[in-house]
Formats: sequence, structure tokens, C-alpha cells
Amino acid sequence: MTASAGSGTVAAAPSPSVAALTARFGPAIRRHEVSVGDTIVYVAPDRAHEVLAWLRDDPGQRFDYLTDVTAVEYRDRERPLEVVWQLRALGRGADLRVKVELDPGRPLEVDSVYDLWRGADWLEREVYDMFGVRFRGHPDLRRILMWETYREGHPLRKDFPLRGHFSRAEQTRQALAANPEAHYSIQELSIAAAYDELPGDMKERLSRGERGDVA
Amino acid sequence: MTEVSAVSPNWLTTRLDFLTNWARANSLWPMPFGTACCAIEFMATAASRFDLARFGMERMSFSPRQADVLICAGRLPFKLAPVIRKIWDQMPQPKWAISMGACASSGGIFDTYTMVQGIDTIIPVDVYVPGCPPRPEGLMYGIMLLQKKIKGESFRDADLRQEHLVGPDGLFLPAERIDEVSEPFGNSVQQTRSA
Amino acid sequence: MSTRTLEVSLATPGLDPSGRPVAVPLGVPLPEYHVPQDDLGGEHMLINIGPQHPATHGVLRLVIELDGETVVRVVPHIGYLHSGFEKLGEYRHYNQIIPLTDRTDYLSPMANNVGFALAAEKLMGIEVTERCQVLRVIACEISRIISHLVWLGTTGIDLGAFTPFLWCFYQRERLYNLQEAWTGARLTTSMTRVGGLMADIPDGFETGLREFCRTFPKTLDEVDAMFTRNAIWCGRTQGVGVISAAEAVNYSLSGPMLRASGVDYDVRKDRPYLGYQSYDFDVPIGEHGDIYDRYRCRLEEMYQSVRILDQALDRLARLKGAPINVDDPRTILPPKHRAMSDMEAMIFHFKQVMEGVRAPVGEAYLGIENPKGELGYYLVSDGTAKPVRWRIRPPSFINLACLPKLCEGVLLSDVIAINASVDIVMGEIDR
Amino acid sequence: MLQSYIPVLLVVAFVVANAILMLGLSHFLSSTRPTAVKLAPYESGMPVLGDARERFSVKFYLVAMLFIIFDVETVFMLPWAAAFHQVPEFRGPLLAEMLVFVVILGVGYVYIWKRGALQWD
Repeated sequence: MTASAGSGTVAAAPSPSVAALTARFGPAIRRHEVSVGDTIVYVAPDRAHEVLAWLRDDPGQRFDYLTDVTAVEYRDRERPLEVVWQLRALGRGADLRVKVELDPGRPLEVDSVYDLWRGADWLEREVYDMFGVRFRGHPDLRRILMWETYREGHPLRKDFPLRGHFSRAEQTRQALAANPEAHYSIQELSIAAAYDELPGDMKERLSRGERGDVA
Repeated sequence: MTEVSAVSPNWLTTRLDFLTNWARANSLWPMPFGTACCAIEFMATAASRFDLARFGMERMSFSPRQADVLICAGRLPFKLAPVIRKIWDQMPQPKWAISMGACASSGGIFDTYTMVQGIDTIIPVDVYVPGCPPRPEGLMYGIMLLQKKIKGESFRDADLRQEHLVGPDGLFLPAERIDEVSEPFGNSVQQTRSA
Repeated sequence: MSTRTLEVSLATPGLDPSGRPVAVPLGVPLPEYHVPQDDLGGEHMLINIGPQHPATHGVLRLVIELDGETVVRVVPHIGYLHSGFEKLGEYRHYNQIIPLTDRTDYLSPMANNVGFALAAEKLMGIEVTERCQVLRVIACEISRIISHLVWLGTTGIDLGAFTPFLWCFYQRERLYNLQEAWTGARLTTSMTRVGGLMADIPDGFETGLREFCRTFPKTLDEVDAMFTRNAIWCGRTQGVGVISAAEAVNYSLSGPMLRASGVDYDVRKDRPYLGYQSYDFDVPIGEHGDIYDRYRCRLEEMYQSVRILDQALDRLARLKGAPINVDDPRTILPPKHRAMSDMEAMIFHFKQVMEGVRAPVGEAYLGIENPKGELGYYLVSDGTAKPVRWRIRPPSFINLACLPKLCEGVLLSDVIAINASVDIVMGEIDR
Repeated sequence: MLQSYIPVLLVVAFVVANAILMLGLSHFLSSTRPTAVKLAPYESGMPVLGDARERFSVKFYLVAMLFIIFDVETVFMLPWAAAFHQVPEFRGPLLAEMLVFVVILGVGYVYIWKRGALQWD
């Protein structure tokens, strides 16, 4: 029972940036579409960083505001997982959504845009925490919403059940037993430490390098 | 020195019970463990219109050392479970716990991978206040229930003021009890089909 | 004194050969000017302004590296209220997600409901009636005043002024009465539906709101008189936690945080929704980007919200009795008398309750001007009644990300003031 | 002669009884249950790293000492000011005496000012 008035891709004109992009990058721009008035550009994963840097610095585009970084995984398996950058040009008041399709075969990796926009720091850490997409070049990629030694995997993936893999008792035990370094990053451990004040058991766990698999 | 509770009930101990219970009930210093929406409703309860000062509770103690009652106002994710467990252990006896709101009492609408399905699987709870969020009057009714409970306590029952720590298996309740309590119930059972 | 290097990436547990954890970089490079002198300097101290703390406005945890009294670095830890909203959204119909939205930013619930309804209507291409638009504008502005009042009260307490907390919360109770009369709940309103509203406003609502708009500015003037030229307030807030306009844009800040640094960007003006372009109000813009300007912006926004409410109430009087829901039974539940009388409306009523509203294949992003900043909803649909992806663009999450930058080299007490000025709400940050 | 001391003794007796009663009752009635977690330091619910006795910069100690010196100076002024009114005939010498006291401490103040002890960072 589809809502009568709506029809998915309204045939609105794509934004002028699409023409400029295809002129500038040609094959790197896979395809573009317009959904409900928003222009979406699909870009090749390995050249995504280059396209985004151009979109930000080119005087004609000036997409200086990164609204959002997120990822989308579809219910049917053959559609790949997509990483989405929502850009906005404050001066021109134009929006653009750049998407990258990560092929499921290779490990999910894409270049980080932390050097272009500082705001992407936590957004990318959340996408890593929720989807498992690693961002090359991100200075401090670790889990942000779950605790660092969370072993159940990446919650927003479609194969991750709503209530989690383990039983509630196991989840409670893991939460209560999370040893102290699960709450501190390596950075803070090195500060507190002068390394001798750390409690004994944590020190030998750290020296065995067994910090709990961060995967 | 024998514990007072070992003494058989006579006129002296009942008067003593009455005195200490009256003092404890009317000067409960809350430890507002406010996490989510219920914390805002808890602030509204403490503010000028639904005044908590009438119960002698306006002195919020944010450190567990002077707290009497831990009010868990809001949902409790697993990442916060060790925090509430440590704060509860660090509160001196006599101490009580109020679980304010549906999310604290039973996980509420969040039957998800990250939510503790009721804080009674982590700490012992004295009074559950239903509601999402409970109206300030609802919370005050819970507090009055707790006061009635405190007034009924006595020195004689020795196991009242015992510390129930996390067991050797790392759980506060036995594992099957936690699973049984955290089972989805009612409408939540059908609502987990993704498409 | 371990030195900080920038090359080591953290993917593997960073241990150098002697078994000591190698200090790895953080988002914020260590400020050069702070060279610890070895003669008088003591060790750096690590303290936790942890999840359970009165000054963190919820369960935020700040790990602070202190050198005596000055802060070397602040590391915020969040996730202590992560409730899996976005995962839960993928198992719910569109109208069932609306109760979830008002539990994310529980300080301005009605604004969240309106934002999600607009995003879903953009996805489905639905245009709501004019009276519904005016009512939604009223809902957004009431939420803005409520959220700013809570912020003003708690920031006052953080900096030591308790009375404004009681003034603000008293005014907020008056707004809560109106909100409860309209939606039935003080906090968890869930008032909008895809294509309209849950209920029209009750009878005494307009007079109550007019009365509020008439008397509320007097309380604001008292708070203004108490804070704006107060030596302690100015001393604690001016020049503290400064962020320049270019950095604010680069950190993707939004809302009063962005406008306090002088960037003239307000979603109501630049991407008007709900007919905001036809309302006459102006947007306060700061210059220095410090805590004082954020306070002035939010205070001025409350005056402007009252202006908008007055104009909206005038329009409401003109639209007496107009319908609030779009009259398409496939999208929104038909009114009770029609559902009971004719067969088709009953079938639609049944199908909607059982299967929910089916959205066309596609995706839509729409941002609204929430009190905290630009709250965006990104909905991806594959034609079924449950979204494939429901992404919330959280303004407080992104505003908080620049806290380490704001707190370099300030005193410990300023960290509390800066954290209060960012106006965070943990339900939206941790989702 | 003893009569005039009765009120003082009564007060002392009341104070001692009160203290014993309160401390005794609370000790006798309280249910102390010390556990390892309860005795651990409280750090907003987080596991504690390192201990609180860090090496601090010496300037904190310096400021504390200076404060004590000038605080004691004002403490000495209080009995002087009280006695000042009761013996009007000695006003002259009393003022001169306090002047000497203040000048001596003034010299000390100027010395630490020039030495830069008041410079914070």
C-alpha cells in the first residue's frame, strides 16, 4: 500500500556539481541519481578522498561543511555496504551526498576525511564501531559507543541480532567483568602510568599485549 | 560485642527501632544516578513546584559516601553496569535503591543488545516506580512507599543490612535467573522481525 | 614524562619493546607552547570527571590530564547511554519510530517528533495542511524555549548561581502544563504522525500560550539582569572556550555553537521548512565564539521564539477548524467516525495498524533547527513499511567532539563551564 | 567561690554527655560492613588508576605558606582591636605598637613581592 502521492525518484534536475565532477574525474564518478530532490553521487572507493578534497577546495564548489558521515547496509545481500558523506556549501547553500560502495569481498576500508574536516573524527569512529568500516589515516580509530573490549562484533550490521549474540547473563558478566583498561584508552594508560602506578594485574596483562581484542 | 539485632524484642529495642527508622526515613539523602529522560523528570521533582524538600531530600549527595538512597533515574546500558555496581558497593549501610521509570525497572522499550533489562539484575532494588517517565507525583509516591518500608524495619532481622556483592561467577543474580527475568514479554516478542 | 608521538596508529596494542604502552596520538596534537619544565614541574595527574558527576549533564565522562591546575588535555568518553535507537528503528514502522524520537533528545521532544515526521513526509512526498504546519511551528518553538530554559538553569548551577534554576524551572512547568494538555505527556510527547498530528490543540491552549508569551519575557529580563552584566558571570565566561568561525565550520558545529562564532547559518532561514520564511524573526549572531556569546545567543533565541509564537497564534486564530491531517486514508488513520461508517476507511485503518505506511524505494535527508543545532534524519527505504536505515544526525554529538580543542590549557573549573556551554544531552549523543 | 563556676561546669558536662551519646549511639547502632570495594577510592564510578599522591609543583606549597603568615597576622590583630576600646587611656602606645608589627610584616611582604614568589606561572 504505497503512499499515493510519493514516487521514489522525482525527475528533478541533478545539481550542477555532478556535471563538474564527471568533467573533472570522469571514470571515478560511477553514477549519480536524484532521490526526492537530493542529488547522490556514487564514487569509486579508492579515489573518494581525492574527490572529496576537490569538492571542498575547488572555488566553484566550496563544500566546506561536512554535515554527516554514516554507512548504510541493505537487507538484500548483493547490494554492497555504502559509506555516505553528506556535504553542504554554506556560502552557496547547496547540498550533495557522496556515496562509496565497498565490495563485500575485500575488508571494509576507506580513506578517512579527518584531514579535510576535523568534525569527521567522532563520526568515523562511530561508523567503525557500528559497521566495522576501517578508516585509513584516522588518528585514533577505536570504539566510541561500545566499550573498547566489546566482543560481540558490530551492532548495526544486518547479521547482528537485535538483542545481541550472547545471552543476557553472558552480556551482564562481560559488562561487569570488563577489566579497567577496557575503560581507558592506551593514551590515558600511558599518562597515568609512569607505568609503575598501574595495578599489578593490569600491568602484566598489558605487557602480554593482551588488551582484549579490539575487533 | 554482640550485635544489637541478637537481643530479643523488648520495650527498649522497639523504641530504638522507632527512633532510628523515624530519623532515617525523614532525612533520606538521594544519590541521583540520573542517566536519561527520567533524570529530567527527577530534576523537575526536585525543583520548586513538586518540592522534594518536603521529604527532607533536597540535599542531593553526588558522592556515594553520604548517600542513603540510590535513585536510578533512566535507562542503564551495559557500559554503565559496572559504574552503578561500584557506586552501590561504595555506599555505606543503611542504603536503599529506587528504580525510577520503566527502562530502569525492566529495560522498557529498549529490548536491544546494549540495554540492561532491569537494574535488579545488577543491584538489589527496594522500590520500582513505573512510568515513562513517571510523573513527579509518581516518584514521590515511590519515595513515600520507601519511607513506609524503612519505618517497618527493625534491628532484629540480621540479614537486612548485609552486603550482597557480585558472586564469584561475576554475576549478582544466578545466570538462569537473569535470563528468565530478561526474557522479552508481551508485545516485544513480535516486534523483532526486520522487514 | 612520556613524550607524545604522532606516527603510531592504535590498531594494534601499542607496546614498545620494553613493554611500556607507547603514547599514541589523540585527535588533538599536544599544544607546542606547553613545554613541561623539569625543575618545578610535577607529574601529570589523570582525573575522571566520570559518568556519575553533577557537572556532566548526564553520563558523559571526561578524562582530564592535569598539570597542577591547568588542563593539558581532555578526553571525552561517551557511549554510557547507548541504547541502540538506530538498530531498533530498523524493526519498527514509521509511525512506531516517533515514540523513539522523543527519547533521544528528551529536552526538546516535540521538535524531534516534528523533525522525523518532516523527513518521512519528504521521503514519501506528502504535503501537510497549513494548520498542521502552524501547529508544528508552535511545537518546535515551545521545545526550543524548554530546552534553553533547562540549559540556562543547569549552566547557572554549574557556575554557582542557583536561583535562575528555580526561575527557569518554574517557567518550564508552565510550558509543561500546555504540552501535557496537548499531547497527554510532559516529556514523551510522540505528538506527530506521518502526514499530520496525533491530536488538535485543546480549547484553553491558545489563551494559555498567549498568557505565557506575555509574562515569560519578564522572567527572561530578570535572568538577563542577573547574568549579562554580572562581574562573576562575565569573568567566568568571557574569553573562555573560544572557537573561531573557520574552525567552527571545519568542526561541523551547528546551532548556537556555530552562530556564537559569527557564522550566519540557521536552518530555519537557509533551508526553510514548515513555512518559516513567512515568519518575521531574526537570528542572534555572536562575534567571539566564547561562552558569553553562546549564552547571549541562546537567551536572545528565547525572545525570538516568543515573537514567533505570537505570530503563529495569530495565524491559528485565522485557521480555526481547518483540518490538521492530510485527507489521504492510505497515509494517516481516518477519523474515528469515518473508520466506523464506511468500509474503505475501515480497511485502510486496519491495514495501516497492521502493516504501517509503506514508503517508496529511495532515501531522504532533512535537517531541522533543533535547540542544540541541526538535527537531521536520514531515512533509507526499500519499499517496505520499515526503514532500511534510520540515521540521526546528532548535533550535540558533533558539538561535543570539539571539546578537547576548546579545553586546551584552560583551568579545571573552566572545563566545567565549557562543557556546560556546549549544551549536550546524552540521549542524543549516545543514541 | 565555687558557685560562680557551676554554669561553666554544667556546660562542659552537657557538651561531654552530648558527644558521648551521639558517638556512642551511632557506633553502637550502626551496621558497619567494610568491603574491599567500599574502601577503594571513589572516582565517579570508574576504576582508579594510580594514586592521588602525585608530585605537585612546589609553587602550591609556597602560596600556602605565604597565606598562613599573613593570616596569622590578621589573627593577632583581632584581640588587639578588642582590647583597644576597653583601655581608652592607652590608645597612643597601642597604635604605635601595632604600627611596628604591621611595618615588620610589610617589609616581609615587599621582600617576597620583589623576589617574585607571587608570580604564578
